[in-house]
Amino acid sequence: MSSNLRTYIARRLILLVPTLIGMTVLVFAITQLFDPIERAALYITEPRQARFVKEIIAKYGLDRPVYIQYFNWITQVIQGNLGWSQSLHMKVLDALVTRFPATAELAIYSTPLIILFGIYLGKLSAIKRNTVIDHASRVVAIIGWSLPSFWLGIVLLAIFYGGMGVFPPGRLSEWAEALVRSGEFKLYTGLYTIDALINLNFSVFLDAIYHLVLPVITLTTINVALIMRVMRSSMLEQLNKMYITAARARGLDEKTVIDRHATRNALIPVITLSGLLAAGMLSGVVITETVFEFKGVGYFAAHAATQLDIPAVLGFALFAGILFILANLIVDILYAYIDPRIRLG
Amino acid sequence: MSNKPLSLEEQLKVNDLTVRFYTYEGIVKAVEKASLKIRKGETLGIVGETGSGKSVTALTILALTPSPGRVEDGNILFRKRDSSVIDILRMNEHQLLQIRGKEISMIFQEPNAALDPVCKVGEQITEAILAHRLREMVEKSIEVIKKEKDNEYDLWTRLETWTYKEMLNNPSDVRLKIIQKIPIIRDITKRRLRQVIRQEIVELLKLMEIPDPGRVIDAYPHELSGGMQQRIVIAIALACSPLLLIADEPTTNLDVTVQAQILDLINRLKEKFGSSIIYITHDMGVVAEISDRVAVMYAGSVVEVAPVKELFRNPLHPYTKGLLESIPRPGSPLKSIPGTVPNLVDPPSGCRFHPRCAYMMNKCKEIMPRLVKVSEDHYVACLLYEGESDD
Amino acid sequence: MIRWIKIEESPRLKETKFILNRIRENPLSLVGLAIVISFAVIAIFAHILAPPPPGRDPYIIPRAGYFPEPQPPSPEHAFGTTQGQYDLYYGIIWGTRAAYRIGVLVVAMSAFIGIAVGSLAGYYKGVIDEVLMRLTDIILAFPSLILAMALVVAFGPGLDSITLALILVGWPGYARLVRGEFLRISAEDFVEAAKTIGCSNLRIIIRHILPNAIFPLLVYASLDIGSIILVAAALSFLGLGPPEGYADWGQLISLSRNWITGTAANPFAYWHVYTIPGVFLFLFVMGWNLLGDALRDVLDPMLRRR
Amino acid sequence: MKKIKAVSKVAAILIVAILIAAIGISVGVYISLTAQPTTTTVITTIITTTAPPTTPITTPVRPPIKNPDTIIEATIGEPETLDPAWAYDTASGEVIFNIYETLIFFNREKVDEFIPMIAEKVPTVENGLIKDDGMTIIFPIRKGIKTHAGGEITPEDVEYSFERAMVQDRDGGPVWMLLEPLLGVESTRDPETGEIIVTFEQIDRAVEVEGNNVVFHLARPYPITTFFQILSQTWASIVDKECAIQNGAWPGTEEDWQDYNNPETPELQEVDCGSGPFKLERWEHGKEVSLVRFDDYWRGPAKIARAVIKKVDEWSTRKLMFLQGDADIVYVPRANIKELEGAEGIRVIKDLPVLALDAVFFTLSIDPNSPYIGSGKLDGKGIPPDFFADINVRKAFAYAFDWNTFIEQAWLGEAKQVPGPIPEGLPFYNPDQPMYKFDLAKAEEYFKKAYNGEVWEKGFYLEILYNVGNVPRKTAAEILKENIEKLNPKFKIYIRGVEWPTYLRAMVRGQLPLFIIGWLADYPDPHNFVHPFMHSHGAFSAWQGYSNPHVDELIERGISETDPAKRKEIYYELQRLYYEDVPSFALVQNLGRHWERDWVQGWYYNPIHPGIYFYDLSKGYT
Repeated sequence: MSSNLRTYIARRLILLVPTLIGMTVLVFAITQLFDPIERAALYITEPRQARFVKEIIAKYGLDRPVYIQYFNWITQVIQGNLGWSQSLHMKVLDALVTRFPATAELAIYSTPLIILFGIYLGKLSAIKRNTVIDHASRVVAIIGWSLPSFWLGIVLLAIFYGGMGVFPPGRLSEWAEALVRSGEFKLYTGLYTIDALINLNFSVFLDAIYHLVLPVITLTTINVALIMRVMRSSMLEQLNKMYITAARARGLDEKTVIDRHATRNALIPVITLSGLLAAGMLSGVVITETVFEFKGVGYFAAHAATQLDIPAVLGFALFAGILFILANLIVDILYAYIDPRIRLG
Repeated sequence: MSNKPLSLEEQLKVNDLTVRFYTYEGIVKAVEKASLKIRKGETLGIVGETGSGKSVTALTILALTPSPGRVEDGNILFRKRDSSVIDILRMNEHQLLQIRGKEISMIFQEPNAALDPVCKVGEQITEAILAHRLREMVEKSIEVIKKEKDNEYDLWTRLETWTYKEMLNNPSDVRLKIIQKIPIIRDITKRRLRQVIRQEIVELLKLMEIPDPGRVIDAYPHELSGGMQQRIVIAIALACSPLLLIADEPTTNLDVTVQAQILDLINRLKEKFGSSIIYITHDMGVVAEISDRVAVMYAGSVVEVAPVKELFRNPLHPYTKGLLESIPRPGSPLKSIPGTVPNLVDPPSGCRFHPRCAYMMNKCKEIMPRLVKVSEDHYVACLLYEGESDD
Repeated sequence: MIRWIKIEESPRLKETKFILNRIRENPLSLVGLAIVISFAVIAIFAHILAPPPPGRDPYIIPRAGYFPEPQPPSPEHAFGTTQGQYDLYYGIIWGTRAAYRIGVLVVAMSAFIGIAVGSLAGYYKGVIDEVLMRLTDIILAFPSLILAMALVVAFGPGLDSITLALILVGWPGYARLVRGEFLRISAEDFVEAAKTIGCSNLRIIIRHILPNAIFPLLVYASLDIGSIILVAAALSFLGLGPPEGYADWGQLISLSRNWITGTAANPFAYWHVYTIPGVFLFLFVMGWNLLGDALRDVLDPMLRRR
Repeated sequence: MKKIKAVSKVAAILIVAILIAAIGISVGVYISLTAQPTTTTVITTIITTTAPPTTPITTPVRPPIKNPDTIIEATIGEPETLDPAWAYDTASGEVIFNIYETLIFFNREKVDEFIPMIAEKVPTVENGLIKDDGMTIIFPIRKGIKTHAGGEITPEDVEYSFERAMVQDRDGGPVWMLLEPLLGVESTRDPETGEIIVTFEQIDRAVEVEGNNVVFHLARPYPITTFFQILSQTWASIVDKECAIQNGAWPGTEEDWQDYNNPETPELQEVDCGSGPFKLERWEHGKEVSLVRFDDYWRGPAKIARAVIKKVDEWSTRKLMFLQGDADIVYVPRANIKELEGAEGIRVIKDLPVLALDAVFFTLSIDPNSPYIGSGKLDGKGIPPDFFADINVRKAFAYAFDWNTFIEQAWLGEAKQVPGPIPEGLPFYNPDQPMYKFDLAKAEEYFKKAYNGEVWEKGFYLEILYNVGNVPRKTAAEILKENIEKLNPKFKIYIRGVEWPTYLRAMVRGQLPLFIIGWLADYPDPHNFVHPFMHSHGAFSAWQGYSNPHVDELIERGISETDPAKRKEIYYELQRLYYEDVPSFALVQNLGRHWERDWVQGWYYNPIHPGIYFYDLSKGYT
């Protein structure tokens, strides 16, 4: 890597620290709005435990001033201990690590689809501007974008799983879960599809895909419009540029002009957006994970937020922050790679 | 609609070309019955204020009229290399591909905007060569392999020669298509072809007097200076030695010193390639220096055509007179043509110059003047003059 | 013969006429406009369409008994009833008004904060820009739905806390957009010119830069309304919405979630409970998105003159 | 740039291929589906080699059993921990009582009859194992019980299990039930200061090993059945000492035992040191707990190979899994019962008395700056903090509640009104104790008497809160509001739904004018209801600010009285006082339902079981 690229990356990573601190301060500020008893409610799941409220507050220091709580939390984090998630009854770090594969699997299969469909539809409707195809593809994309994700998910589930008994929720069917649990099936990445391929067990692989179909369809329909709109306007912009006329003047046929010149230039803004889309996937999957029983990081964070499981939400904030900065960094590097005019550093 | 045939020594003839733009504000009559003709090896200067339809005419010659423009009337006769005459406006897309870049090519006003920012300069020149001179290049590659006696039986070379033969004999062979799809193999089978083309480009860039062509080939457009970029654009245009070169104000954006070099370069290339040139500009000085004959355009139509000396010495059309007088001369007061360029949505009736014309007569408002021959090779479209209409 | 001299229209009037014409031209935007207007009419005449029972908060849906099982559409309940016998028709009509209230309120407030922050950052650049942008980065870095949930739980579930949460989560988007526009416009010459004449900074921002930044803001806002309503509905779905029986589409859908699978005999027995609010929510959001998309096409400087 | 193009092209082909394969498979499944009506595991039988043989279908057109060797329970709860001394929630209880075992256990459906487990015999006065009138209880330990960690259960393990529980005694944990009889205290720490107030000798002396027996020395007289009920539940599970110590639990020695008192997080959080019929296979947090059969269990291996408890919060997903046969036992919310009517292949067992009691509690001294009492004065726009101190107001509210509509609409007829505070099914329940009936005339009479007529004349405004998601409690509040507002237009009540954290804060701070909440039995003994409902330090009565010295004295006597006849007298008196004094009035004891696929055999109901006891279950058609 060229030297200025390395300095650029270093500078961006240093930027990570203030953002992360900022995010955790934000979360702690929110905790300030809660009464210690409300935070103790997290530890009391049944009314018969309710009478121990005072002792629990004292034990977990829920009523200590916020800056002391923040200081304790930071010292813990530096030693790599993200604290205990009471909503999941396990270490926050373990929770994030064990839950991330589910979200990753959803993201890995839906993001490329979203980008590919988005680019294809965007290019198509730009080339055939103001024709029936243009309007049709835009309408399809906008429909996808306006559908409430939870409603779409549940209806899909009702039709396919309820009506026809296909595409059940969850990540694997029972027999596959048993196989995975039984230990013969070695888990490398936690992503069932990839692990199945490594273990050369195709029935588990097909079963995992079988469970992924509906959630991926839900996620894709919702996000395609985003990419499509940007691709369409960027494509239109390029088609009106002088170098396209020059390319045609050189005797290149329409297809080459479109594919080799217009599309390459039009992809630049799309790359930036897809980077942000991948980072934004975290809050996007919460609903899909809830409806389809995909116990991923989004579901865990949403659950923790509603139960005021502060250490969990803080752990999640760090995770989301790092992901956001990395996504932006990758997008910038991709940007510089594609568009030679931009020099990093 | 006068479609007089093309005489032998004429390269291109534009007859009564009419182009309309259908925009929200109404129908813009950009080009109204414009007529031009260029002889072989001649440089025709087209002069006129901005908005007089110069660029639209130029682009229409390449059938690249920008949207939402549409050609309403007229035809463009062109004598191809095999001296057959065609009407460009009646060509279908496939036939046009054989002409653009090969028979007629174009240079643009902003060199920076005319080059794809994300493609290396070498790639953009290669495209032009591959589009038209593929056969020639493949044959050259085969020679190169023949010369390299020693690795006659190396597997890759045999594959490469096979590909070249296929390219020549039946390019639509299925196996060929598959090989081109596989990323790595596709490059290996064309190593020598790439070398040959690179060599060809280096020669071409040397012709354009570009120092250190090796570096320039692998550079990106934004890494070069304005003058250098324009030379690349010219190189692309002349890659397949076209019969007609259209230059749309190539030097306007360059500073004066570079402008002179480019003009000088274009002249020398004209001799070497023997192509005829249409040089569009609004700078009378440049026209005087480079063109053999000059056509003056105003508000979408050609108002006067004459050899350059004749035009400067004896301008007939009032607008041409105005133009020549408005060239600033040290010591004499500045003069300019009253009024502004007409709005082409509903242009003035009859002769479009009449609102600004000092010799305006009543009939100027009714009749649209046609080009008439006033003297040898001197035509003017003005009701002041009589003469039989040529073409 | 004197030709009619056309009155030279003021550029702004010409501009709006141009926009209206382009909207009329593009069929999609007409559909979007029609949907948005019809919903506005429903919202305004909610009192007439579904008269609320006297002396009660109109947003609480009247209910006919406590039976959990939803009843299909019947003469007295045009759209049928939900779980707990809330009248669906009444809920939908007043839900429109609730949707407009959230949508407009959140967009207006977040736009206001966004413009303030964005213009400061974009105009004064330097340290202010760096600090403000880091702040927006922090909020943008946090997945918006999770942050909104934490805020709603903090303020206690209900429409007002959802509105407040969405404003706090929404404004960074506007701030970043406005900052970008300000950087672009303040580089133009006419801003320099205004400075040389001695206009005060405030005047420059409000009279010169802001009007030029309005169009992209307008486009972003019209597209934002749709997603705000969706996030609000999602929050109700996750159980953080207004109390049961409140006239809000998200709440109605989350009420229907248990009945989507119908009875064993007929899987679509309770179709009305989730289809009707779902369709209304979808149409409302679609209307705004269509309008936004068309507006973007019309107002996008690159494409307008074609 | 070319690379980007190539990469995205290759990626596109790959993804599209996978997608087509998936759709192809699902289409294939769909076609094959039409051949066999319900099962979706067709895909599995085609491809997996390990497909278990489907049992021969004896009766006509019965759907083949899915996952025949696994019982899957889809429910909403999630265990908090698997550490027996820490777990107090029913979800953890369900897992623990399947993988750990206790000295003695309930005999099938009975709550007051016990069978010996790790102990060889159930001690009785007759067999000489209960000495000096109930203060010393001896348990002979059964030999040859193997543990999951590979060891064997010894008397030292039993002693260690109880001592470890008492040493740990975390805040909000269940160990107070062992401390009361064994050490005579409620907690090992002083509630105010938090210092430890017991000595190690006390803990050590309470449970002693003598040869092959383990002897319990009680610190105070304690009814023997109640003590046995406590010993039969998860907090009295027997832990394998070596396995526990190896996993970081208290080493069992005296020095620095205080360090192991009240730890932040459970020591045996995910460890299985039990000897029960099932071993812990895997606990995927927030998703499922899977247990696998323990083959050399001393009573013989269980009938099914694996039991999985899945957490499926979304009711419609849970229901679909149940109807498709992917779940064998499922938790069905009361409101959705009708949806399952007419579905084939499922079986429901109704009218299961739940040992829990919901009641409406009045806060006698409300926190003055509570936001839910309007103006805070008796001026028609609020209520004074001591509004409910006047017994007439409490009686008026009691008479204004319409039990029949509540049972009909909220519980669909499956609930019974009880006088309270002791639910039916517990010993010393007084079936003919008079109870309040819906009587608007009486309610009006008492309202007129309240604050000698001021309440009736000026009217009042108050807010009733309920925790969102609990539909029955919301309906109860609405019924109360409707009837009271019918009596006098000046009476205004507003109902507000809040999240559980807010509800808890308001209740603990005494800000709620009245709160509707339920108590689930720790152990099936009247003391476990009378204490929280009426005792001045009781769980709920403390927040109400209700204290009646006579009642406190009666409750103390009730628990230390060993003679059942005398206890009966005391508890009848307490139930009468509850009726007269109306600190709160009981709503209903609801009757639970159990839903299972019809191929599940061997289930029985015991009200005190925290969940499904998988050892007795099997799968197959009879």
